[in-house]
Amino acid sequence: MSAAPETHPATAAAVAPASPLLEVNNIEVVYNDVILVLRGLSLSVPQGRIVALLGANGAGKSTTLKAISGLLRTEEGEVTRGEIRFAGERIDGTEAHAIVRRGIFQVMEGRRIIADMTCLENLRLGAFTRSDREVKRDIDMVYGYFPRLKERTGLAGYLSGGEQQMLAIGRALMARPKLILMDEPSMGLSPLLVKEVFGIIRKLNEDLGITILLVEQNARMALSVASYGYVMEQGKVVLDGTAAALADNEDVKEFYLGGHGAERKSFKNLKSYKRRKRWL
Amino acid sequence: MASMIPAGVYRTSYREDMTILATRNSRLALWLGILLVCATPLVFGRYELGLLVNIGIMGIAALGLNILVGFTGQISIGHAAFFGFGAFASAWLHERYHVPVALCIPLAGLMTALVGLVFGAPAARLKGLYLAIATLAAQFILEDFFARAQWFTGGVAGRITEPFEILGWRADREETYLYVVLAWVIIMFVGASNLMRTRDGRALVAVRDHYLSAEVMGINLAYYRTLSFGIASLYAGIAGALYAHYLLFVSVEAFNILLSIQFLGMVIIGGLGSVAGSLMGAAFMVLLPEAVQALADALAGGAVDRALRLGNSISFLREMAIGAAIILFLIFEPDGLARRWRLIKAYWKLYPYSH
Amino acid sequence: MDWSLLLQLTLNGLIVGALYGVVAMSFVLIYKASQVVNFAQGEFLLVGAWVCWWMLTDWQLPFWAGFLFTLAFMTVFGIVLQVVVLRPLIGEPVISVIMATIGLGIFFQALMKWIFGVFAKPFPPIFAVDQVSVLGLQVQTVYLMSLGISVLIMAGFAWFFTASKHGLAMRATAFDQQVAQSLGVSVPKVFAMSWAISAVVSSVAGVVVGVVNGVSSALSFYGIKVFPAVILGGLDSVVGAVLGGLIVGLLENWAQYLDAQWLNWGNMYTIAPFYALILILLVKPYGLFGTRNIERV
Amino acid sequence: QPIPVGHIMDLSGATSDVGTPFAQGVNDTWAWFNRTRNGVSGRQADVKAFDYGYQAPRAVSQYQAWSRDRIVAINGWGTADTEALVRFVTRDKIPYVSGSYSAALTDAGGKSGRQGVEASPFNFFYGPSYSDALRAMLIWAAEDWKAKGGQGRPKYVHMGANHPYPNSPKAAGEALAAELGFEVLPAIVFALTPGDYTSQCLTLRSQGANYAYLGNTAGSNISVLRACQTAGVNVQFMGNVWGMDENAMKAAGAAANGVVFPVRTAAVWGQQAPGMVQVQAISRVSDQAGNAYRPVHYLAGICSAMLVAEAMETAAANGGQVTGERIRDGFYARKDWVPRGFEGVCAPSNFSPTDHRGQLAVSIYRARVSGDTSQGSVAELMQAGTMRLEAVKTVTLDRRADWLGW
Amino acid sequence: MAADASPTAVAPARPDPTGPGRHAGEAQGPPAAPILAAEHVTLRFGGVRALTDVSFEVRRGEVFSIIGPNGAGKTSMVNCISGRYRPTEGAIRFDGKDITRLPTRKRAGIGIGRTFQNLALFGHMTVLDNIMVGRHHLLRHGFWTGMPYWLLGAQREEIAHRREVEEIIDFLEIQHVRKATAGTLSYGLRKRVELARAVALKPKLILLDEPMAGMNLEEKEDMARFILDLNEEWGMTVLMIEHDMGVVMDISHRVMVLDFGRKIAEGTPEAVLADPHVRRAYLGEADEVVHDVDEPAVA
Ligand SMILES: Nc1ncnc2c1ncn2[C@@H]1O[C@H](COP(=O)(O)OP(=O)(O)OP(=O)(O)O)[C@@H](O)[C@H]1O
Ligand SMILES: Nc1ncnc2c1ncn2[C@@H]1O[C@H](COP(=O)(O)OP(=O)(O)OP(=O)(O)O)[C@@H](O)[C@H]1O
Ligand SMILES: [Mg+2]
Ligand SMILES: [Mg+2]
Repeated sequence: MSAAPETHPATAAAVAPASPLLEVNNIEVVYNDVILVLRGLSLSVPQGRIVALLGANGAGKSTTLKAISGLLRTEEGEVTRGEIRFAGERIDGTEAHAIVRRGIFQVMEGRRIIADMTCLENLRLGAFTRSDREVKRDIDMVYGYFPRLKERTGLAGYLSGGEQQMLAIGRALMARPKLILMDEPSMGLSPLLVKEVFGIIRKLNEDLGITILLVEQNARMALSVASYGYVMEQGKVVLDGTAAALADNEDVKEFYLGGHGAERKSFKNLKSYKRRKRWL
Repeated sequence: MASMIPAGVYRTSYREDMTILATRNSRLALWLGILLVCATPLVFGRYELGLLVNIGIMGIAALGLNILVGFTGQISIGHAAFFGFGAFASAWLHERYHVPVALCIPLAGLMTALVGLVFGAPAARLKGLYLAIATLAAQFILEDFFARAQWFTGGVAGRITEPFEILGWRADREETYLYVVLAWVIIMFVGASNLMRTRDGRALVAVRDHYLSAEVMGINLAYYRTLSFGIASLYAGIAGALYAHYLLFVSVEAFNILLSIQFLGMVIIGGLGSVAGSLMGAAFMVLLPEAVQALADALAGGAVDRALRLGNSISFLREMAIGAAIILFLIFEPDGLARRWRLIKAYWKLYPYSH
Repeated sequence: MDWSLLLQLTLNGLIVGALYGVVAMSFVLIYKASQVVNFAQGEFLLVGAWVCWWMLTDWQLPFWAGFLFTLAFMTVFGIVLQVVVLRPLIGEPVISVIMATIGLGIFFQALMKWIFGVFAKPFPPIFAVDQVSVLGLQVQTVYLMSLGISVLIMAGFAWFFTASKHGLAMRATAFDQQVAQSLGVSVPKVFAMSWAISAVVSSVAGVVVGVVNGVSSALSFYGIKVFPAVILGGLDSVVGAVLGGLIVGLLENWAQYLDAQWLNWGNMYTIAPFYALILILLVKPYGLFGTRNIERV
Repeated sequence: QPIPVGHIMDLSGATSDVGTPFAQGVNDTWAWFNRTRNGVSGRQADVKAFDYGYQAPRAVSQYQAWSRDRIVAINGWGTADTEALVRFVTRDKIPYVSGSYSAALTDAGGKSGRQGVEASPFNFFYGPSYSDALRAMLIWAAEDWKAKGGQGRPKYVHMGANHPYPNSPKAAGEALAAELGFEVLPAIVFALTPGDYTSQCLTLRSQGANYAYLGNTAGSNISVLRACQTAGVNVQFMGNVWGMDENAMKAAGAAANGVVFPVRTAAVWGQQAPGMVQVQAISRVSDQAGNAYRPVHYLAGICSAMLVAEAMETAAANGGQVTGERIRDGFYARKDWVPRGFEGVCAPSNFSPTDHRGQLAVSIYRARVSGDTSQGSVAELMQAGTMRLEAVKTVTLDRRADWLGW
Repeated sequence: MAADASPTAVAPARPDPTGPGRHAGEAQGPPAAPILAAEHVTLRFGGVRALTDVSFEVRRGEVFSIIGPNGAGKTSMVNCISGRYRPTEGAIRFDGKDITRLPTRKRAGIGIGRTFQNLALFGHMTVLDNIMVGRHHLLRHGFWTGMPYWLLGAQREEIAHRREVEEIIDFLEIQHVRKATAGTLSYGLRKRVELARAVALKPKLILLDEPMAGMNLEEKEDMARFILDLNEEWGMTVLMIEHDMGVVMDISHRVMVLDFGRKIAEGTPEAVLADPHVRRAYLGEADEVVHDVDEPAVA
């Protein structure tokens, strides 16, 4: 399952045989002491790569990310079994803010910007753990990626959905992390921006060498930037492989990419029966 | 909370699915509980009965506050003032218009509800803690009114009230008054449970959880925010009236901000948004000082007392214990007694397979 | 019209109001970091006053030394409180934390009585000249000191919340603890910081009140008394807190004037701020300077 | 077999500053009484002391707890709780000697016909009622005004919180003041808690009042005295029984200098009197070393407790049952009743089934403070003479029927 | 797809008289007045112009989509319709009546329901209660008659509505979470519950703000099916904001494009997509999705 991922042509920058930066071994997550959400999930993210995590609603993708970033505990959730290692050290059980200091930054689902602060203040907060003097330059870098944000001087809460998403990603960049956990970065973005965001993700990875674990519903896009992918279903990894291999998988095509080969099913004429997934 | 309903419960109609108590056992337990309370005068003395009466009265008031705080999400730090208003109103109705006490109680509730609506009016515009502190203003303004409205409250000297009487049956001792309070507790708690499963109850919670989308669902925010004050005051008023005819004397001093804070404590300790929790919270707040006192009495003159030379400071220790108990409670049981109760029930349901 | 009385009352209102402003600021600080209304603020003030009194009488320290010791003590006090009581409550609903502060209030009220007794105790004379005449009004010197301190504190806060990154972190924590954590902010540290600062600031007020009236358990009533001030100014505004304090001070005194000159109702002094509070809130639901909630869907 | 007696006290609540010495006096007295007089006719009094923190509901619930113990009499405390319990003690026939001296409690037969006053046949207290004490001080003030050669009508003002206790003598005081030729100014309200009362003092000054009654308890009175000193107000303050004592003098410092107030006992600590021997013996119950200073409330506590004790003895005399009713009758048994052995300390009381105004003679004292009071204990300050209590005058009021219950 | 592209041809195909839709029949007959019309709507927030002079009409029974770049003013437009915002200028007509100044809460009653871009469920209520809140304006028993539940008919009413709500639940396939607390559901399920809640209002016009966001293909397919069913079988007019061009192309009859608060195009999906301005501003040139759309999709 956690076989060493093969190099994918899409991430040419990360050719070197990568050691796993992040390793999740057989974890179990329970919410409120009763609701078992992850049941023995394992995955590994090699240094310098982009790894995609796909799965249906409620499969536990967000939960996985929160388990890694330590935010789980703010939601009455707990890792009850297994271990999580970052750069060889165990981080399960570490406080969320300490994990950020180690270089893992999560872009949370649903944007979660600080509504009663301005864009600029939000960005500055992204750099909270940094003490170097380059914060200002990085703010300009973010504005470079998302020029729209510069024009919005009011409170972030009044931004449109997409603008808030840009701000959330920009805020992650400000932290200069080693590993970014992205929870559905393309949600609510226009097609143009989706492409841009994925371009940025690729650039972050190539230019800054940031490793990325990407949770995405836009599987087509995700697999186009990732080198390796996992598919989750009900708290377990049910399928994994290189991005290319996944993109070729019949089930993935059927349920995540849509259509076989070049043809796309129309949303208009859906069959009411569903084909059974083979991995279940 | 679907997981709390034991496996093997099947319902065949919506009507069954919508009952307040999900299982036959819990219904049975409730009837048994009521019967037990009815039987207490046979075994308990006036002290214990007095505590029960107090728990019942405070429980009704706390339930009202819970409707406001727990269900509608509006904090009030002025509940004691409405409680007091109910007490004075009932006394006044009886003295001025010779309304029978049995009738005074619901009427006082209604009068208080009206006053609550007036003071709840800012709720239509104010949010969160701003509203909370506006209610604090209501507390002080009403207290001031009590102190100067001679005609209504008897002024600062207070007013003497008559015992409860219906069809020649007088309830002027704990043994008898307990039944009056019990009847009201049942009426008010069943009413609240019903409220929560009908249109207006849901609207109150919706306003709390997401008022913007509640509005889109056709819910009139101002109306419901104000209404919840009205309902809370209705409960406070009835509880206050019951209190007045229990103590047989009402005076402004009893209805100060401390009592308001205690009500808030009952609601939080019982469990926000839990009907049954309100009663548990009231019981906790009424019994806690008594328990600490009992402990102090047990210690007094004993070895610990002599070793630490506690003497008079035992009363400070008692106060500290009350403060500490509240804090510890919140730390270890932040969701309130109601949740603990559910867990215990779940445990027994699954017994012996609980682990 | 008794103009000189009005003038003196106005002046008195400003002076007392500045003191309310100091306590109000310490309220606002905790609110800004955690959205918690601290019902134990009055007890913080009380603890500070007693500690300083103890230093000055039993230890016979000079005022400045006792005062500095008090500030240091209150810092530790705030941090310890946070670690023992508030840290376990992180992530719980705000109202639980508010209730916990009520518990704290009860606890420290009793503890102080236990340690220091129930009698009011006077502070030793502190300033060579303990009152000065300002525009014909005799003013306690210590009030002038508190005026100066409050201006300093206010400026410090204003800078802290807009320019410093820790100030930003505090606001972020108040807005959403989970997000703050995801940004690397240590929520417990932010809380510890805000409780410590708040305890220190309110102890300044405690010492001042103590010097004027003597120390007794009832000083904690100031904790409730500044509520109107905090709300008038807007719960999350430092400047608002100070202005709110001044306004309440003025209102009390003007109400007293009205009462004494014409109404003779007797109670206007205590009750007027609350009427004003409701009226102002009806016009400005977030106080004078409070930020309104963002309502966007 | 011990006789259960209740004691409701405030050691931790809002009035604990005066409640503590009073309760101490009561408790010490009972302990002493049991030890040296061997209780009531050989039966020990089992005193159940309960600190209710000045919260009336707690007093009520405690009262119910005691009913299980069949207590026969109660030493009580505050106005609110005393009045809340009137009906109960009347119903249960339990004599109740409170620390609240509200005149409304004196109308034992309920014959005064005043609104809101009902019969309280089981309520007693040791000392003049709040109203009578104020009346006495007003009479003194009228003389004082003449003696000082004051010009025109003196101005009188009532000050205090809008609460039962400070308000209790307000109407009576203002009525008599008008009768005596005072100009009665609008009352000034200040809360029961300490605070900055400069504005009240400025008002007082601008009104030009000459005599002001301080109706609150010590804590807030201190604030007023200090603020008025700073504001330079020149008024003769008259304190309430509970409004001034040695602890308050220490806390207020020079600001308390000159305040007059009623003292319920015939002597204060440190003065010579036949009964002082017993008082010192009682004091040693809680202070073996014997160097504590006992403020006026402590002595009042002794006398209050002794009234109950002797009434119980009367009830038990000749092998009688110690019941509530018989104890009540014990209060009517003596004329000019001074507890045995407390001559010169406890002032004489007279109770009758219709009139519970035990004392109509009011001793007025003046507080004298010269110098810094912040260092040193009350005992030391009194010893050194930095603080002194000065007897001014004793006014004896007529037992006017129209003042009953008012 | 191309064959049935003409909106008028597609509009409510099979009104199902037995279907639960209340308004199923209304869309038949001669082309009636538009159900919704925005007339020169302008919306400003201080200096920000969220909408500038936007006019459009939604016909009875159609699926109408609004697309446009982020921050173009789509949500603001929906907010104007649902009453959250009041246009600075211009008017909004619904069913022939001017509703520009109608209070938000009254719009549920006249038949406007909506979902939200950022989830707006009642987090602490069960899914069932959430949906029952949707029935609010259809229920009559207030607290007065609700407290004595059994006596004055509140129970009967509750049961009747509960029955209808269960139908909605079955239809949206969320039976398994009926009693779960809404706040603990995963994102996708919450969106579905939100839809159920909006449907429970029995709206004539349902406003959907990015209903497919955060869903995978399979779930989008489900959602598309629900929307189509609502439109065709329950007879609801649908106004939808969506960024997934595949969905927009396939299920909408007409599309309007907003950019910087202005309307830049309106028409059939194909016509709009062909507009070079739209391609540039919204899709970016040479977009793969566009390629997909150009090819006929397999049925
Ligand atoms: N705080 C919580 N308490 C209880 N259960 C939770 C909580 N958060 C998530 N869950 C449950 O855990 C499961 C997985 O949720 P998660 O949010 O991880 O899914 P996801 O894969 O991210 O789905 P989506 O694509 O919809 O975002 C869901 O069934 C959800 O109901
Ligand atoms: N209440 C408000 N106050 C101030 N500005 C606002 C407010 N609401 C919206 N805006 C601004 O109006 C513009 C349009 O916002 P809107 O939410 O309508 O965009 P949108 O088209 O829905 O974008 P997206 O696809 O990203 O959701 C944005 O620039 C936003 O910042
Ligand atoms: Mg997710
Ligand atoms: Mg939008």
